[in-house]
Amino acid sequence: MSAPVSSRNAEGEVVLAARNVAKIYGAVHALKGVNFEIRRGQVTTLFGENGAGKSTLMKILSGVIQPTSGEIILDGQPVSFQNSTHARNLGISIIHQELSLAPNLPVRDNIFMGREIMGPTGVNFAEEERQVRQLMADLEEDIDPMTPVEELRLGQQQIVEIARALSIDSRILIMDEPTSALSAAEVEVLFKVINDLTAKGVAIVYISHHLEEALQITDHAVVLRDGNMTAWAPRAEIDLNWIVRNMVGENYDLGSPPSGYAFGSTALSVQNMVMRDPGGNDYNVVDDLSLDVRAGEIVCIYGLMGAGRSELMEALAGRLRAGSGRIELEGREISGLSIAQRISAGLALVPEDRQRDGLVQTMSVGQNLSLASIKTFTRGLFTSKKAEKELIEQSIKAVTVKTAGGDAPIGSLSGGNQQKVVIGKMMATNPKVILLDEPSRGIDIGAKAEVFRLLAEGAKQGLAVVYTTSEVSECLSIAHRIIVMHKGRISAEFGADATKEMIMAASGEAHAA
Amino acid sequence: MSDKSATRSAEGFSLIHFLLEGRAFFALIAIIAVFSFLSPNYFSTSNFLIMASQVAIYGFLAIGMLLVILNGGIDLSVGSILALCGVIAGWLMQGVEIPAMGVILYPPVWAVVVITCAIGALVGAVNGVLIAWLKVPAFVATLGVMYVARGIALLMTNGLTFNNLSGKAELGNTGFNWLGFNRVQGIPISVILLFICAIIAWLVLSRTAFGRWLYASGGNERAAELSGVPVKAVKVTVYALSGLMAAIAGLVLSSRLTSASPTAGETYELTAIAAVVIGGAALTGGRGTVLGTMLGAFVIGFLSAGLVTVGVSSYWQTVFTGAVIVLAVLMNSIQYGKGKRRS
Amino acid sequence: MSDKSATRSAEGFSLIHFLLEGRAFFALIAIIAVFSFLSPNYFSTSNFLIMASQVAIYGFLAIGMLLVILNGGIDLSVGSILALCGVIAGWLMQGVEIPAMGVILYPPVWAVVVITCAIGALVGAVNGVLIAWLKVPAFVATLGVMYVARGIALLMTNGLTFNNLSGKAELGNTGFNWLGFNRVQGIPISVILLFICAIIAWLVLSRTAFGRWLYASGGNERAAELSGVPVKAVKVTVYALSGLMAAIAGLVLSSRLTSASPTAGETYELTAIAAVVIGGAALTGGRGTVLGTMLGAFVIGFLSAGLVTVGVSSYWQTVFTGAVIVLAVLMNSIQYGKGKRRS
Amino acid sequence: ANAEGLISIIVTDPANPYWFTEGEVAKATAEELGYTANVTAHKGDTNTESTLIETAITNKSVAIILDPANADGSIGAVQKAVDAGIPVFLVNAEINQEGLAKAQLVSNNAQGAALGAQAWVEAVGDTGEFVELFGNPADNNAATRSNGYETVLSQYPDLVKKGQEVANWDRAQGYEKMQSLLQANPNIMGVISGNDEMALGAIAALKEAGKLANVKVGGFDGSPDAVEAIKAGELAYTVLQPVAVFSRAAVVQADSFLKTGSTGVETEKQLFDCLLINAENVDKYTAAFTLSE
Ligand SMILES: Nc1ncnc2c1ncn2[C@@H]1O[C@H](COP(=O)(O)OP(=O)(O)OP(=O)(O)O)[C@@H](O)[C@H]1O
Ligand SMILES: Nc1ncnc2c1ncn2[C@@H]1O[C@H](COP(=O)(O)OP(=O)(O)OP(=O)(O)O)[C@@H](O)[C@H]1O
Ligand SMILES: O[C@@H]1[C@H](O)[C@H](O)CO[C@H]1O
Ligand SMILES: [Mg+2]
Ligand SMILES: [Mg+2]
Repeated sequence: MSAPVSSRNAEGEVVLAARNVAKIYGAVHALKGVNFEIRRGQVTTLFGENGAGKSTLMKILSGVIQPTSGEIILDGQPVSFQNSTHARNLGISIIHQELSLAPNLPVRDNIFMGREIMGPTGVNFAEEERQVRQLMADLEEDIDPMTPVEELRLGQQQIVEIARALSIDSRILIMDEPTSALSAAEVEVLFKVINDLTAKGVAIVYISHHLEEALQITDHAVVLRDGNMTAWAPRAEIDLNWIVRNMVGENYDLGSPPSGYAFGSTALSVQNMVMRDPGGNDYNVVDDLSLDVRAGEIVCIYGLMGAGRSELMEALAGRLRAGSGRIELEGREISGLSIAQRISAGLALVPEDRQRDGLVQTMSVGQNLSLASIKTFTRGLFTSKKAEKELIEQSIKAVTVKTAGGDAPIGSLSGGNQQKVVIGKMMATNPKVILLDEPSRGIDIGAKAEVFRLLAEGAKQGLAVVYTTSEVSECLSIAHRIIVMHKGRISAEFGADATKEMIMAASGEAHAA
Repeated sequence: MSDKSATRSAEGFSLIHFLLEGRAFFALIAIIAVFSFLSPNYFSTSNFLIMASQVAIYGFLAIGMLLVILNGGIDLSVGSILALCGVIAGWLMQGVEIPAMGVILYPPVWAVVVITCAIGALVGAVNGVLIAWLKVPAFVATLGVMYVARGIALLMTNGLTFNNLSGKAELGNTGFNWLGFNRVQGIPISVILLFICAIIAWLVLSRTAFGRWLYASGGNERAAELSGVPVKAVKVTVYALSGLMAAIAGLVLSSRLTSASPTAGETYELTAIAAVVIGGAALTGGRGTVLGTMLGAFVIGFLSAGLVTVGVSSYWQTVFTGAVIVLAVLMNSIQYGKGKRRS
Repeated sequence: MSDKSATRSAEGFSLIHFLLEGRAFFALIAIIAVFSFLSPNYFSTSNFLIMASQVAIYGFLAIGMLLVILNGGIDLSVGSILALCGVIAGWLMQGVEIPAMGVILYPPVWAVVVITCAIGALVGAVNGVLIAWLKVPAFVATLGVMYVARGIALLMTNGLTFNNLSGKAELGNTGFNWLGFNRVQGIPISVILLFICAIIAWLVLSRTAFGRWLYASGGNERAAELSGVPVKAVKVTVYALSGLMAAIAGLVLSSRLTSASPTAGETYELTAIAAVVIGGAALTGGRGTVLGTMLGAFVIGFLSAGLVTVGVSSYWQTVFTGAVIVLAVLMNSIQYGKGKRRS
Repeated sequence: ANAEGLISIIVTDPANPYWFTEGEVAKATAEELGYTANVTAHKGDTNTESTLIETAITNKSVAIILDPANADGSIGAVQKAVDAGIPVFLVNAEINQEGLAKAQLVSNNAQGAALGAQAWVEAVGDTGEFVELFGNPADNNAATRSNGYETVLSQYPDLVKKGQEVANWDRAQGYEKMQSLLQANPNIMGVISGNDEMALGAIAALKEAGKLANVKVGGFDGSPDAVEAIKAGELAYTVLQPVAVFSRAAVVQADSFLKTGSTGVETEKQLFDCLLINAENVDKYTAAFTLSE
């Protein structure tokens, strides 16, 4: 992966700025008087821990929400956006962190909804379709404009979000974690597009928890911490350490494989698993795959989008049924067991999409944390409030959730803290094998390090850990073993001493780099 | 080998797909076949036209209901709005006394129709405002309006039925019967009108920005709003249109019976919802077509007419209606079941 | 300065919050106050007990409906199940002829009660299976079962009513009247039974794993499933419980009327849903309490009894009922409206 | 004026002119006699009926005038009022138990049905096919009338009944059922209906099919709309139920009972004969459900 060095000059006039912007939600001060500038033709990256206020600031700058106090200056004039359409008409568009697509509609309709191209007999569908094809070609994606969005996988849906923002032709483009579900190759393409845009004078704000990736295109970096701006610097002055220092106030390290103990016996064994595409297509998403994981061992599964990692994970957890093959947990065949039975047998899954599969939005933080282990605090017929409270407090501490307490609504947490709740929920079941599908998606570097520390500690106690990731650096942290998946098969297997290049070559993305 | 099996399964799939897509259509064919076999009088143009004109009333309501359901809502008030609008038409046809001027006004039929439709749309818009602006869940808002509209209809007539909607030549307000009684080329006006409404609804849904907005806000309201779709206005419009369709149904029904009763249309909302759902629409919003809905309405109408024609007892009619609703939708959910990641 | 205003608004907020949380309670107080003022006969223990026993019927249905709604569903069939169960109880009390043996069996009252409850739960479980396993949307499945159960009830009696549920001493099946007529310490049995059911429901919801599962699958079914919640079994159980509650309501009602009619309970499902929603539950699932639902049922019951007591015309009663439903829920949505991310 | 106390009047559903008149006449009579009166409706639901009875008790009514919802199902409710010491007077429909209500005043449905059937045969003739519209089966009157028709019509072997449909006393249902019946039986000459509302629905369907000239329709009730239809030549006849008469009588008997301890009439069940209205005497129809002599 050759980092495209930014060729842009350091200065550009400020097109959009926030002055002393504060946002208060009830008791939460999401932003405490932030000053922030966006420059013409430049990429401003915004870093910060989960819950630092990045998305909140971006929503304010794009008219989605209104600030509690402070001013927004557009081209030197104070403005007040009534709503996102108003901001869009003034040339500002945004890619939201959480997908905002209508799943029932085709790609074309999602991209042009609310901005129809009108012809003499109603909407000019042909022209819209033509433009979508062009956008997809620019993004080097093979997505048909008429495919319903629900049939796309997550990464492709994110591409649609990006395409929609690009189709608007705005002067200011805000991207709030646009790449959390994209492959490295797709990210490369996106960066090319970003470079084209900045060359045309478009101002871009870019938010990502993939720090190295973001460093490739940044012109200015801004760091937010607890609703305050803590640092600002041009590209020349920043490096990874600078970001991390300002974000979390300390150096970070994703850790190294825990050592000093012997692995136990085989905890999880997968033999010749085959699974057809659950979407009804005619290929195997998991294709004759075998894998053994021993107690205390940490295995990382790396792969591109669509490699079949999620299907493998879901089949292991019991949500999807594999077509054939054996799954053994500590020597016991579990293929026939339900999800609940597998959990009590000691196999737990932290799913990929926390909003859809991880959290119950109507419940509190505590109820979410205790949901998978109700039996442990049930005494006879009834649950014990006291025992539940203990379990919740313990979990909050164990996974370091930043929350007002167990009674806080789950929606009041930032994305990363919500992710920690999902992990905490499954850890509370005392699993022997824990599967984590992209556990670092959308969580900040500090949180990531904590998650990995947690997994490493678990492993030392004899927990078998299997996690997937799309970031090579995360493979090279705590994993004892790295498995690369490609089209449903294991295409390579490495020890902890592998290099980035080896891994990426095996994943089939070498050509893109 | 894998290629071959791919082709085979793709074919098999598409046949099943076709059968499922057209399940309302096949249900209709099955119903027609069974009753034609059971009764010599069922299979005839004249019977189909009569049944079609019976279907029309539910058909109007179902078109309005489809819009509401596509938008992710539900409208329980259509039966009451139907009654209220019929009663208002009846009241206008009887002549409106203006005490201040000491005269009785007899509005011409076109004015009666326009006023009635406007009131239907207005009541519908009240639903819309409650739902879109005041955030009352659709089920509850329209349940409330269902009671209130029914109560007002009863109060307006003091419970009685308005008769004599035919008007009088000397008052210049004849012609109301036209809707319910006349035929063009042998086809009842109400059927033609249903056809026109269906075509318009289809055009609106498939060809206009409004149609896309409606589907989009039914699919993901937040996303639609963030994309600049005026979701609130769309919602209010959708419920107003549903009210309008109920008003049209009310006009046709009272024209047909030449009388307007405040108790008309009770439980018609359930039939309309059933038609929409049998026609393949999802109650969660965003999915459904006008063609499906029309087929759904015809399935229900032809079934119940057939049961009467062959002389099945009214109790069995109830049982069959319930069974058909569940069966039709059962096939429906098999359809949506596939393609989703599900265990 | 900014801190100060924050504190102030927080205080103001909590007062409003309290009023809204207790809105069903306040609505009830307001209703009692108004009608006590308007009629000298309203405010008396005996009237309250009578009204409470009237509320009981809807109360049973509302408890079942609450479970269903918390789980993210809806049950339109409860009115029909009520009628079907009443009729079955009536049929059993009349004696079941066993042609093969040439005898007529008179099951004792306890057996009648058990069989009836079991059948109610079974019909409810059919709903549950259709919804959980066959993926029919709840609205449609229960709509279908509503028709089918009603039809069966009508077929069983041929449209007529079973009377003489009192049984005969010589047949050993007396005692059926006890449910509807007796009192303990002056309190009608039905009210006591409602109270017991409410307590059990409250315990189940707040203190058992099943209760937590129910809320969780109503809030996010996929997440619940991945957390090991047996979502399908929970769903079937929930609908079975709703059927059971409908059976209890049917027993109490037919005991009270000493007769069982197949047309009983029409539109009661709407009243039950209204009670649940007035009581603060969200139709989207996952939110709601037993206490709120009970208050909701009492609001509706005390309102309609009050309107009759002061002699309001039945048309105005309809209007008021609708208005109260919307108003109560309007306050409800104001509550949920706050705290949501909205532009 | 309300020195005499409250009379609670409970009818089925004032949205039908028949019951509307029932309630209004009773109310007017009660007020004329110095009572206050309160009209409510149970809509055919025995539970609602029981609730209304309980409210009447709570309101300390001195008497209850009730159109019972169900011959069997209303017994419990009447019992409740009687237990509370309130005399009950039933109008229009009976309950299947005597000795509970102070009086049961109903039209002589059997006599009325025979009267109607004879008029029907006169209009249609003694040969041909016909169909029947049947009222709400939960109401005894539906079966009584149907049986009455049957008794007369079965004496004419050449009159063939081709179909019978339940239309629940309702006009819109009468319309739809008639349309389907017409399709199944295109050659019918007559329709006999359990009440006027269903008959009027059938007339609309026949009109629409262009068959009204050949098919004779007979009704039952004597409602104002039916009388209009007779005047217009669309309805052959209707059988007037003297609802205005017995509603008034019920209140008068209640008043007598309250003042003297006796209704002044010997029997509990009192049948009021029905009258035929056809083109000849239709001009004597002076007010709703009233035929002047
Ligand atoms: N609608 C809301 N109500 C209450 N609190 C909110 C709301 N929206 C955001 N917050 C809070 O504001 C803070 C900032 O949240 P924000 O989403 O901006 O964080 P972020 O920096 O984007 O984090 P992440 O990296 O996880 O996306 C968090 O503490 C969050 O809990
Ligand atoms: N052989 C294949 N040919 C075409 N598409 C494929 C193939 N294998 C998988 N896919 C697509 O990729 C999807 C599998 O994606 P899955 O989510 O399992 O991948 P993943 O490795 O977990 O990546 P993600 O990070 O997106 O979860 C399938 O549903 C299918 O749409
Ligand atoms: O006798 C009455 C009338 O016929 C009315 O039309 C319907 O209900 C019956 O009880
Ligand atoms: Mg964010
Ligand atoms: Mg995945």
